[in-house]
Amino acid sequence: MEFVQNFPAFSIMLCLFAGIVSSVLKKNAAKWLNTILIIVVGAMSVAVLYYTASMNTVYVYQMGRFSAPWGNELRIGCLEAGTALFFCIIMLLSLLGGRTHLEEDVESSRHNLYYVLINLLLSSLLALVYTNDLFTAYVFVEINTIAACGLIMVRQNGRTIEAAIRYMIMSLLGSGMLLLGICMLYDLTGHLLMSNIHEQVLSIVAEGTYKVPLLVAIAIISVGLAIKSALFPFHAWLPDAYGYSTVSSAAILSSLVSKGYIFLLIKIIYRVLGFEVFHDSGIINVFFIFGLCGMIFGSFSAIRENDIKRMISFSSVAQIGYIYMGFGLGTKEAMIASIYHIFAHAVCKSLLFIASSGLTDVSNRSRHFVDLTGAAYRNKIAGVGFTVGALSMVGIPLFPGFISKLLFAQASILNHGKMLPALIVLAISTILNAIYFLKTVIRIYTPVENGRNLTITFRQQRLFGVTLLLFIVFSLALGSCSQPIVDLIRQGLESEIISSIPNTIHQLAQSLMI
Amino acid sequence: MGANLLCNYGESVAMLLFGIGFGNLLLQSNLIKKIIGLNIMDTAIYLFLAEKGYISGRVAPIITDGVQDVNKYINPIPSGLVLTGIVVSVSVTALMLSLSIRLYRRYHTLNLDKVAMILKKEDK
Amino acid sequence: MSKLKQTQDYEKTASFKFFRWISGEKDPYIGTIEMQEQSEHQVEDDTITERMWEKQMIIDEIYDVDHNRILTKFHKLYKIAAVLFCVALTFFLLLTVSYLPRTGNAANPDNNEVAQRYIESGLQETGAVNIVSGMILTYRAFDTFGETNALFIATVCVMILLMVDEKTLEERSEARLNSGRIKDDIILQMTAKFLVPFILIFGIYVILNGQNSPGGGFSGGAILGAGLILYANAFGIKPTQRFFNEKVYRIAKVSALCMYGCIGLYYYTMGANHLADHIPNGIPGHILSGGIILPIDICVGLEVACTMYAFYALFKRGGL
Amino acid sequence: MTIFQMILLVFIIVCAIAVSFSRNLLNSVLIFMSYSLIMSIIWICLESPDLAITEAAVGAGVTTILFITTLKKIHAMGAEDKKTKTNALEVEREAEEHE
Amino acid sequence: MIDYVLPIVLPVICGVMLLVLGVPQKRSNLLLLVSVAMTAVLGIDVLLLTKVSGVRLNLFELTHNVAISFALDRIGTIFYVLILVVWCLVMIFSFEYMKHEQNEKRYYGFFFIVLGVLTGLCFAGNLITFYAFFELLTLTSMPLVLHNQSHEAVMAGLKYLFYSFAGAYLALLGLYFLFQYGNTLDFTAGGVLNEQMAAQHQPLLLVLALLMILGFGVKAGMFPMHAWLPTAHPVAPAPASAFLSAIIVKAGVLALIRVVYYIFGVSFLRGTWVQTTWMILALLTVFMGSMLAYREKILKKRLAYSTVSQVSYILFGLSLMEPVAFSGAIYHVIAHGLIKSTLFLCAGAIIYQTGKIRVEELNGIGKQMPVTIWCYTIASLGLIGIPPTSGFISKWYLASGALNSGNPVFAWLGPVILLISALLTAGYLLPITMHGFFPGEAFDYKAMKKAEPCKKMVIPLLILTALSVISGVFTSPLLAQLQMIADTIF
Repeated sequence: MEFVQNFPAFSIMLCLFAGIVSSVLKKNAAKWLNTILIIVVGAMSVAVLYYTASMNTVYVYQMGRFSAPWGNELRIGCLEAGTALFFCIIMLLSLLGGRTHLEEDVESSRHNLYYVLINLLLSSLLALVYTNDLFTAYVFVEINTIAACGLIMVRQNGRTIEAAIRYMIMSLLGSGMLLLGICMLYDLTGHLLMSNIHEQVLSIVAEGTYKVPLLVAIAIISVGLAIKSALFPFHAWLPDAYGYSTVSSAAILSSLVSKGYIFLLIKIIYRVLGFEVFHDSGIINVFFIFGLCGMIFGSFSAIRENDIKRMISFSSVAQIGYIYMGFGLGTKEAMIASIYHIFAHAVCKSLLFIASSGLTDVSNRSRHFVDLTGAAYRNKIAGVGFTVGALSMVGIPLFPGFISKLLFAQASILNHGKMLPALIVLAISTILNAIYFLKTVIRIYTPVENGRNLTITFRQQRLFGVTLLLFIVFSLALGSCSQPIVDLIRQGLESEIISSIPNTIHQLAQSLMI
Repeated sequence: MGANLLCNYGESVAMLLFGIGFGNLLLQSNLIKKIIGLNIMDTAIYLFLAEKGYISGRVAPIITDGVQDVNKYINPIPSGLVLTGIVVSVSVTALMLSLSIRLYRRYHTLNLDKVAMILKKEDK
Repeated sequence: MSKLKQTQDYEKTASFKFFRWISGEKDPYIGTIEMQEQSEHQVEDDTITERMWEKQMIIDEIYDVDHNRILTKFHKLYKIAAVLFCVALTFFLLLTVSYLPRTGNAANPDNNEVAQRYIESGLQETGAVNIVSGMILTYRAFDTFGETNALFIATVCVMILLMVDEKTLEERSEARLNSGRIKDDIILQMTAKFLVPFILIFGIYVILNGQNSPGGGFSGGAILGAGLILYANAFGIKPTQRFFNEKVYRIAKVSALCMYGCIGLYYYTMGANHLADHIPNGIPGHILSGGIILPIDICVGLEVACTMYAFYALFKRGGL
Repeated sequence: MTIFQMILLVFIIVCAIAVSFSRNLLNSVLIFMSYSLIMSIIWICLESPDLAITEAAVGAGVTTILFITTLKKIHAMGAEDKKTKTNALEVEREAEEHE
Repeated sequence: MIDYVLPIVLPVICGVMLLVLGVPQKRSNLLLLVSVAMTAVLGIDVLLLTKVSGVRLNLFELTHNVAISFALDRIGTIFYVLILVVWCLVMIFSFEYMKHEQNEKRYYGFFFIVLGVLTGLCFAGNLITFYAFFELLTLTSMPLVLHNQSHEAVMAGLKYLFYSFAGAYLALLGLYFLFQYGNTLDFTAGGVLNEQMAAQHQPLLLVLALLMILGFGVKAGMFPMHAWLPTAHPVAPAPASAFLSAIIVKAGVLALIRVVYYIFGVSFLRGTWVQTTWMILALLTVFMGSMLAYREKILKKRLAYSTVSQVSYILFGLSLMEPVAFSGAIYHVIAHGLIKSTLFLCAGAIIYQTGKIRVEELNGIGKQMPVTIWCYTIASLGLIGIPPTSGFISKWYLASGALNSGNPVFAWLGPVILLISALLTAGYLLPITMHGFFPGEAFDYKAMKKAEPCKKMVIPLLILTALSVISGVFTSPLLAQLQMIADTIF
């Protein structure tokens, strides 16, 4: 048992500690504590990633004295570690980028509470990524939901309160269904750990007993997580929640929170049910259809929008549709494409949100297109950032969006039944993206004569500018040399599949051996 | 329809309650009623779990006079899960209630449709 | 003029449109996603006149259906869809139940080696007579810690929403005093004076006996909190603040949570790395038994009591 | 025993439906309180006393207190939808001093 | 490495510098800056062009088997030289012309960037790289279209964007499939299709071929999706529209050559319904474009329509899939590039000097600016196809290629339509000359004053005209090159 293997548990506990302590700290202390925490957790994730990727292992970390079927467990592979690292990076950048807005939107007596929320959110995300136990997953899903609600309503005006309430209602429906599904699975299998449930599920399927309950349980869990991650018909809460909350909250919500649920869904698909069982249930087609509808519908309503932030939020609906479309294709390639798209979309969307905040700053806080005219000249770095994000969303080569579309297309060609609709909708939604994003880009680069609005140079907002530059570099790196990342994802998924027919004793022995 | 619908009357009741709570959460226009519906939904799930843990003719899992026999006690796991769940649901309830207080202070109504209309007007 | 009419019909014909498209005069953008001029975006301000205006508006316009026919139609549709969805959901769930294993049957899949181990060797491994609290605090300790944090983060959110800073709090209570809205309900106070000590003692008992008898940190903490709430409700905030103000609250909560976290971290790492831990299990059935269960129960009880009271106080007057 | 349980279950469904259809918010909150109490009794019947205690303390106790405090805050202790102008003004003032 | 990357990167760097640097106070300083950059770029490009070797360079991998790679072959060289010549002449012209337009700096900057992107387009060694630069070309040439940000200019730019992206995504759809059906995506003469898979899925592949032809044909203004061209070209400033319809439209032609001759291969497509459809569309476009140009009254718009028809000459030549016609098509690329830029620059000179944009206003213009109108006349003679101009040679080859392609219908239908369209071309180009030089009695010579543009505008015109004539007289070296290319791909 090497010391590195403790790091996932340490990082989760550290985040919780930091959250608890921040509740009594002063504003700046909480800020610094949070920054240091995220950096430390990122470093730990790097170490774990290096360890797992170099030794190409997947190990199980038991939280406590008692081994697999009796106690809680974490399960760490290179995919989990990589995702954790990615989450840390995005969260750090989003916080840095939105800091000036945070000063204005949140009154100073509540700043430390904001950072409490952030820390606990990070811990819950890490737990969702690492855990090997369904009920732990449920508890941390609840923490995640409450923290997200707090992030929405921390900027307190009527709209955010209303948005937070809508968000809470929808996601409580979702978690209720998730909990019910978990209970059914427990009743059928008698276990709560993913690996053991998987064994039992395989035997149940083999015996053919409990067909209906298993199907309904799968359906309920999937629908619950789909509601929480704003799949198309359940996206009503999304535009307000993302559009009116403070910038870093919007960036974190759109790029991390929903992605955490989606990652949990991937874990459930692979580790709990097993990919074949999930594939044989009809849910996959439902995902496919709703994903396609989401891709089209989100883009259309984004075209209608006149408010830049709401436009970006609606494009999130479309992008989440892409991800679920990838699930629906039901091949491993498509799953890889979906995971890559999770990363790509996270980077670009947070970049877009932060850049758009920079643009609205220089057009006296109005988010309507007409007032944004020529904003890119008044705040150059924000204009460049927005353009990069937009081009990536449109799918111009050398940007991450293009790679993910390419992967989706290659994956969909392998599936002959769903090839045609997938490709056609892909093309249509890409053109729609092009329409509304490039329209915005043209609008912000259209000069205006009257210089009534203030202009912001790089010197006035160093932090903001540096953050945007980091974002741009990050997305370019993700888009231009995506090969290692795709390989990492493939390796991680294969380890999931291999170890998805485990026996606990063997795992215990392995974890002892290491 | 399977055979066990009437034997599992407890679970059936739990599911009915779940449906009722779900309906309240979706349909009630008043926020307080929505929150009550949410609570009903959660308790329904807990009832389901507790029914699942129950084994007829056995007693609560508190070891009395040192007998440690499986055939004496019921399954302790569901009780533990429900214990965890109740606390989570009470915290969520408190959060929703405070949100509704704030909403009322701002818009003087707890009816989300009316709030939506007010927001429409604000946009105009 | 007839000629004019002809041109108008001609512009409607397909051939005209086709020719416009051929000669490239048809523009797919005109009128579709053209960037129209919008009205200025108005910043919302929370003045009282604004509020009154809204209030008036609700009373006047929202209630009459004619102004927003589409919205109401949409709502009808939504309600129908929701009802159908709920009915379908309930039906499917009942269907599932009808296929589930029988209740109370000892041969069900969920009565497996896990439950067996908990019951048969739980006492030796955890030192807890009450298997349930033994299970949630040792076997599944991580869940429980997460759940405590859920409670904590809920408190934080409620604080963000309802906390008002000290100064306004003070002057508001002054105003309360002057306006004579001070609590003096003799019956309530006598009852409370009689009842509160028992409630508190019972709560403490439940907490301390968590490992031996039903109850434990959560229920005991809730009972303590209920006692505090009753006291505050009867005698008003001021007397309560003599022994339970914000300072005490912060110290108690943070220390309890940190304590819990430290115990948990120690327990996880020791267990995961297969090192021996040094917390004795004690004699089953005694107060001082159950290894880490008793301290954790105390921490949890403290935290829950603080949280419950904090909820009440924040709801009541926006501050502890 | 089972007869008793069945009666309780029927009663609990009745409570749930009554909560959904009662006009007055205070009534529905009180009905919900009784609902939780019945739920705790059912859990005693199901041989899980921990749940019974916790539900009685948390569900029936604290949650109900919170509900009622909220109702006081939103002036819904009376009938729901008839708030007079004066009441409204008072609301304004209170809201002002809260902000 | 360096000889491929530098010509692409250097203009882009110059353009970006121009965009981000502060504008100098005096206009002459800006011009000095631009001209220095221009000479540097041209010098380095020519230098590297002499020593460039045909070897393939794989820059880096996007994902597995998707690489950014460059390789310069003869076709690319021909296009590249044409681009360089027209680019620098148009640049010189715009020094004077842009005086009466706003924010020149942005204009010059994007002009440089477009040159870089076009260079990449010519150097691209596989379809992915080509597609990347194709998209970038659309994005970077759009600012030239919506240069003066009037409402109609913006709408025209959006229209251009919409059509180009729609076409590019049609092509992308085909590209997705080619990952499966092609051995590789590197351009190799004669096609890269995997034989037995191609044999199995021939119908699908034919549909794909049609999709890609349509998609890339959008840039070349082919019939179903040509509508952006007459909208977008006139609204741009005259030098920009000259460059647009002389060069950027040719990017679509290059794309079609790459797809048809280097990806699918002649042997796969010849004689299929795809070829027939393509021919029909091309001929339709030829005829329709000249008709529309004939009834158009605004000069620049008339020229844009004529671009639609003339580029479809090239497409028709390519669609015959026959060596002689192929040489004719490439020859017409060069001829039309030179001539059409001349014509647009003349229109620009007229607008700059007199501000007249409609044809009927141009009465007696020849007396005012004789040199310009002479250039215009010679160029239009070339476009009509009067010997000894380059247009004559290209059309001759096109017609003869059509005749000895064994196709029963198009062997005679093609030349006929080409002839009719040539007459129409004469009909819509020459009246300006005639009325310009012989305004008739009603015209009063008193009011008329000399309005010859200054040297910076005249010299590029003269050079371009001379080039169009010369390339019509000394044809043998170029034809030899074309012969070699044809040998490789047929």
